Amino acid sequence: MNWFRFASPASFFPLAGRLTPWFSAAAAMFAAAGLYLGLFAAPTDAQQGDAYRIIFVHVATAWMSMLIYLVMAFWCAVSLMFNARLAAMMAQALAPTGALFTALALVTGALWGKPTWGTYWAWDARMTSELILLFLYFGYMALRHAIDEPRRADRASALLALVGAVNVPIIYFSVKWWNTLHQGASVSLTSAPTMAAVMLTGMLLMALAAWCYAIAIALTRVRAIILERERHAGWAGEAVLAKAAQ
Amino acid sequence: MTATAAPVGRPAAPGAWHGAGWAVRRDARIALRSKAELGVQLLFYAIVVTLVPLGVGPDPALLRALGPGVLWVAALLASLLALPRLFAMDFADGTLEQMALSPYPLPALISGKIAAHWLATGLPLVVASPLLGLQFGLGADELLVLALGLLLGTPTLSLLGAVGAALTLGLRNGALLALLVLPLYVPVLIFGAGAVGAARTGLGAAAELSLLAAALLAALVGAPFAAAAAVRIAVD
Amino acid sequence: MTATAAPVGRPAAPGAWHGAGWAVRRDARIALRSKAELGVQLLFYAIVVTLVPLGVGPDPALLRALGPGVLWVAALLASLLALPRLFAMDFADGTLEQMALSPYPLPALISGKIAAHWLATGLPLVVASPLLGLQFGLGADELLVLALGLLLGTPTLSLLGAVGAALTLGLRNGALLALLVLPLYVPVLIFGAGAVGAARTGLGAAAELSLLAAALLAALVGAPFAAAAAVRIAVD
Amino acid sequence: MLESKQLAAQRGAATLFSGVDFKLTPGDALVVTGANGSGKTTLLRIAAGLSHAAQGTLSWRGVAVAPLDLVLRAAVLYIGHAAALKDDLTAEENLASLASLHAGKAVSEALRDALALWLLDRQRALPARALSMGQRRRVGLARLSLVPRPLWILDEPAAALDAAGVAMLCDMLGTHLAQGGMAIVATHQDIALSGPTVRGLSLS
Amino acid sequence: MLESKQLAAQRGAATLFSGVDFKLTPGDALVVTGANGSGKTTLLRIAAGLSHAAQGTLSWRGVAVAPLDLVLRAAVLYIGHAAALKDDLTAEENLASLASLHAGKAVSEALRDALALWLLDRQRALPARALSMGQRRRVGLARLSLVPRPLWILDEPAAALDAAGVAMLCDMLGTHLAQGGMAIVATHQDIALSGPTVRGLSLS
Amino acid sequence: MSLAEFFAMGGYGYYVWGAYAACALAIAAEIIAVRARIVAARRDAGDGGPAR
Ligand code: HEM
Ligand SMILES: Nc1ncnc2c1ncn2[C@@H]1O[C@H](COP(=O)(O)OP(=O)(O)OP(=O)(O)O)[C@@H](O)[C@H]1O
Ligand SMILES: Nc1ncnc2c1ncn2[C@@H]1O[C@H](COP(=O)(O)OP(=O)(O)OP(=O)(O)O)[C@@H](O)[C@H]1O
Ligand SMILES: [Mg+2]
Ligand SMILES: [Mg+2]
Repeated sequence: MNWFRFASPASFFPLAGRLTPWFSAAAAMFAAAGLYLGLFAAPTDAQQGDAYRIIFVHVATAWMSMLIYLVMAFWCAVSLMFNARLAAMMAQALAPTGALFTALALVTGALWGKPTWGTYWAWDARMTSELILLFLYFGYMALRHAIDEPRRADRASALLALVGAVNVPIIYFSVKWWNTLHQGASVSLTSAPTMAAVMLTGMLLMALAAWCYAIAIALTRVRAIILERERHAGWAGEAVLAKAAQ
Repeated sequence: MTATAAPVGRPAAPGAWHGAGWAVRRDARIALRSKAELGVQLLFYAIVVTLVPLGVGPDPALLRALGPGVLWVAALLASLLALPRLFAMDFADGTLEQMALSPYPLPALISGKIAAHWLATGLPLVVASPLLGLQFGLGADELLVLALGLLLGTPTLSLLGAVGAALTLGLRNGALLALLVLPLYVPVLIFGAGAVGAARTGLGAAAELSLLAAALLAALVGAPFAAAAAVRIAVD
Repeated sequence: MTATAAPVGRPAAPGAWHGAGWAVRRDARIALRSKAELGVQLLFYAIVVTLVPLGVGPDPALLRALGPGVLWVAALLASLLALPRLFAMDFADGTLEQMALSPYPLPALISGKIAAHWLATGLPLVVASPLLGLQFGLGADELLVLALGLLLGTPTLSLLGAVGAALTLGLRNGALLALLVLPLYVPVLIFGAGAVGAARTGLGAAAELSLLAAALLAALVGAPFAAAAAVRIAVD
Repeated sequence: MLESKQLAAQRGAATLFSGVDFKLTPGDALVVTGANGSGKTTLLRIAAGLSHAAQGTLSWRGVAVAPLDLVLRAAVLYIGHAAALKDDLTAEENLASLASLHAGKAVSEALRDALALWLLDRQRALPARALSMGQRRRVGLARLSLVPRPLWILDEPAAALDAAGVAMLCDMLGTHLAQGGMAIVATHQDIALSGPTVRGLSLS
Repeated sequence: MLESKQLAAQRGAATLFSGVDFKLTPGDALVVTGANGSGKTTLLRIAAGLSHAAQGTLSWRGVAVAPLDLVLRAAVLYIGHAAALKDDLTAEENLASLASLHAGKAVSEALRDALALWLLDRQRALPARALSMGQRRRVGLARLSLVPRPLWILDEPAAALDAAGVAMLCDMLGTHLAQGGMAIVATHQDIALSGPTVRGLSLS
Repeated sequence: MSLAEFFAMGGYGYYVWGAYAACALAIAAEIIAVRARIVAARRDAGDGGPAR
C-alpha cells in the first residue's frame, strides 16, 4: 500500500470520511467510561471535597491544548518542507480545536481556582503560560484569516506556528521562573493530592476521549476545508455527487 | 582548492557582510533624513514612563518596585510601535522584491535592515533608560543592569518583531502584528524586568542577563532566516 | 430670503454631515474589512494588559494601582499604531487630494476620518475596559469611571493624533510640530488615569471627568480645522 | 469658461514655465505635451485648483478663482497619476466610494454599467490589490461616466491602458466634448483626439 | 539560455495563461503583449524568478531553476511597475543604492554618466519625491547601464517616458541585444524594437 | 446517595457543573459549527464544481 497516495487531498477526502465515525464512537465510549469513573466511582476528596472532580475535564483539556499545538506545528513543518497542501490543511483544521481546548482549560481551571484558592484568576505560572498559548492560537488563526490567497496563507501561518513552537518551551520556562521570582501566586498546582488509581484511570479515559474527539472533529473540518479549497478542481463535485448517490 | 567546492555553473553567493552593510547604510541614511518618527517612538516611551509615577502616587518604595517592570513594558510597546515601518514601505515601493532578487543572501540583507532599525529605535531607548529610571528612584547598579538588559534585550525584540512584521506584510492591521509578536516578547520581558528586580534585592542579575544574552544569540541565528522566508512568501 | 445670501453663481457647499458620513463609512469599511478584525483589536488590548503583571509581578495591590494607567497607555498605543493609516496612506495613494477637491468641506471629511479612527481603536477599548479592568482587580465604581473616562478621552487622543499626523505630511518642519502635539496627550492621560484613582479613594471623579469633557470639546472644535489646514498645505 | 493668464510655476530655484495663457470654452480640449519634467503635471494641478501658481491668474466663468475654491471644486474632475484606490476594497467599492465623494451616492446599476464599460465586470468583487496595473487605471477612469463635471483634467490617462482602453478613453473624451464639456489632457502617447476644438500646448 | 516549458499561472479561481513555451538565446528579445489583466506582469515575475508558476518549468542554461534561485538572481535584472525609489533620498543616492544592491559598489563617475544619459544631470541632487513621473522611471532605467546582466526583464519600461526617453530605451535595448544580451519586455506601446531575433508573445 | 446530593456536589455544584457544562456546550457548539461548514462546502462544491 502506498501511503503517499493519501497525501493528495482528493484521495484523503474519502479516507477521512471513513475514519471519522470510528473516532467519534471511540470518543463517546471513552467519555462515558471516564465520566462514570470521575463523577460516580471516584470517592470524594478529603481536602477539596467534590470540587476536585473538575480535574477530569481540566487535565484532559489542558493536555490537549498543548498537544494540539505540537501536532499543528508538526503538520506546518511538513507542509513547509514538502510543500504539501494537505499538511497545511490539517494544521488549519486543528487550530480552532486547539484554541477551544485552551480556552476550556482556562475556564475549568478558573472554576477550580475559586473554591480552592478563593479566586478565579491568579497569575500562576501554568495559568499564565496557558493564556499565552491561547494568544498564540489566536495569532495563528488571525494571520490565516487575514490572507486571502490560500497558498500564501498556508506558508505564512506555517512559519508563524513553527516560530511559536520553538518559543513555547522558552515561554513556559520563563513564566515559571517569573513565578518563583515573585514567590508564586501563593498556591501551587503540584500540591494536588496523590492520585488514587481510580482517579488516574478516569483522567486517562477522559484524555483518550479528548484525543479521539479532536481527531474526529479535525478530520471533519479538514474535509470541509478540502471541499472549500478544491471546489474548482473537478473531483470535489464528483465526490459530493458520489456521496449523494449512495 | 575551494573553487571546486561550488558546483560548476553556480555562482558563489556574494558576501553576506556586504549585503548586511548595504541594508544598514541605506536604512540608516533614510532614517536620518526623516527624524520625526524616531522622535515619536522615544516620546511615547517617555510619556508612558512618566505617566506611571503620576498615576500611582509618589510612594518611593512602590515606585522602585514598579520601575523595572514599567520601563520594560514601555520598551516592549515602543518597539512594537516602530515595527510596521520596518518592511511595509519597502514592500509597497518595490524595494523588497529587488532585495529578494539581488545576489546577496536575503537573510543578510534582512539582518542589515534589522540592525538599522535597532540603531534607530532600540538604541535611543537604551540610552534614555537610565534617565527615565531615575524617576523611579532606581539606584546606580539597578540603572546599570537596566541599561545592560535593554542593550541585550531590545535587539531580540527587533529580531522577533521583524518576523512578525514580515509575516503581516500587505495586511492592513497594526493590531494583528501586535497579536503575533507580543506573546513572543514575553521571555525577554520577564528576564529583563527580573534582572533589575534581582539587582534591587542584591541577588545579582548575572543569571537573568545571561539568559537575555542567550535569547539574543538564538534570535540572531534564527530570526533573520525566518524573516527572510516570510519576505519571500510576501513577494511571491 | 436665504437663497440670495450666497453670491450668485457660487454653489452652496454640500452637507458637512454627508461628507463626514462618507469618510466614516469608507475608513471604517477598510479598518473592519472582516469581523475578525474587531476581535484582533480586542485581543491586542488583552495582550497588552497581560504583559504588565509579567513585568511588575502579580501583587494584586500593585496591579490595582497600575490598572488605569495601563489601559490608558494601551489606548494611546493603539491610537498611534493606527495613525499612519489615518493620512499617510491616503496621501501616498492620492485619496487626500481627491478629498481636498471634492465639494464637501474638507474639515467635515477629516472629522469623518477621525471618527472612523476612533471607532476602530478607541471604542473597542471602551467596551472592553470593564473586563480588562477586572484583571487588575478594580471595583465596580472604578470600572465605571474608567469606562467613562476612556469614552471621553480616547476621542481626544484621535483628534490630537490627527493634527500631528497631518502636520507631518507636508510641512517642512511638520515633524517637529507633530512632536509638539504629542505632549498634549499627557494631560488627557493624567486626567483619565487620575479619575479612576479619585474614584478608588472615594473622592469622586467628577472634576477629572469634566476636564476630560472640556478637552474633548476643545479638540472637537479645533482639531478638524487644524488638520484640514495641514492637509491643504500637504497636497499643494 | 476656464481661462488662465500668464501662469508661471516655480519649483525650487527653477522656473518650470511662465506666461502660459489658455482659454477653454465648452467643447474645447487642451492637449498638453512636453518632455519629462517639463511641468505638465504641475500645470494640470494648478488648473485643477490643487496647487498655487507662482504667478498669473485662473478664472472660471470669468470670475477669478483661488486654489481649492468651491466653484472650481464643483466644476472639475481631476484624475492624476495616483489612482486613489484602496487595496482592501473591491473594485466596485472603490469606484462607488470615489464617485460618491464627488457626486453623492452612486446608484448601483450605474456603477455596474461603468465597470462593464471598462471591461471590469469580472473584476468587480476583486480587492484592488489583486488588480493589474491597467485594471487599476480603468477603475479610476470609470469615474468619468459617474461624476458629471464640465471640466475634465486628466494626467496621462492612457498610461498602462491597452489599445482597447485607449480607444475607449478617446471615445469618452469625444462624447464629453461633443456634449459641451471641456478637457485638459496631458499625455506622451498620441491619443486620437482631433477636431477643430482640440488645441495643443507644448511645454519645453 | 532561458527556456520555459508549459508555464501556467493561476490567480484565485482563474487560470491566467497556460502552456506558455519560449526560448531565449543570446541576442533574443521577447516582446510580451496582451490586454490589461491578461497576465503579462505575472509571466514576467515568474520568468524573473519572483513568483511560483502554477505549472511548468523554467530553466537557465539548461538547468531547471526554482524561484529566487541564485543562478537566476545573478543573471536577471528585473525592473517592474514599482520603481523602488525612496522619496527621501536624492536621485543619485537612489540610483547608487539600487545599482550596488545588484552589482556591488557603484563608481561615482559611472553613476553620473548613467544619469546624464537619461537627461537627469540637473535632477541629480533632488530628492526623489520632487521628481516627475517620467524622471522617476528614468532613474529606475538608469540601472540598465550600471548592472551588467545577461537577461533584462522589463515591465512596461516605456510607461511615463517621453518620446526621447522611449528612443533612448530602444537604443539601449538594441545595444544590449547586439552584445549578446537577452530581454523580455512587456509593453502596450509599440516600441521600435525590431530585428530577426525579436519575437512576440501575445497573451489573450 | 440521593440525586439532590449528587447535583449539589458537596456544595461545589456551581463550579463542578459549571466546568462540565462549559466543556459540553463548547464541544456541542464546535460540532454544530463544523457540521454546518461541511454541509455548506458540499453544497458549494456540488454547485460550483465543473464536474456537473
Ligand atoms: C485558569 C486556570 C488554570 C490553567 C490554565 C491550568 C492549566 C493547567 C495545565 C496546562 C495543566 C497540565 C500541565 C501538565 O500536565 O504538566 C494542568 C494540570 C493540572 N491542574 Fe491546572 N490550570 C488552572 C487552574 C488549576 C486549578 C485552580 C487547579 C486546582 C487547584 C488545578 C489543578 C491542576 C492539576 C491537579 C493538574 C494535573 C497535574 C498533573 O497531572 O501533572 N489547575 N493545569
Ligand atoms: N525643489 C525642486 N527644485 C528643482 N526642481 C524641482 C523641484 N521640485 C520639482 N522640481 C522639478 O519640477 C518638475 C516637475 O514637473 P512635472 O511633474 O510637472 O513634470 P511633467 O511634465 O508632469 O513630467 P512627466 O512627463 O515626467 O510626468 C520636474 O522637472 C522636477 O525635477
Ligand atoms: N484572486 C484573484 N482572483 C481572480 N483574478 C485575479 C486574482 N488576483 C489577480 N487576478 C487577476 O490576475 C490578473 C493579473 O494580471 P497581470 O497583472 O499579470 O496583468 P497584466 O497583463 O500585467 O496587465 P496590465 O496590462 O494591466 O499591466 C488580473 O486580470 C487580475 O484581475
Ligand atoms: Mg507628470
Ligand atoms: Mg502589468
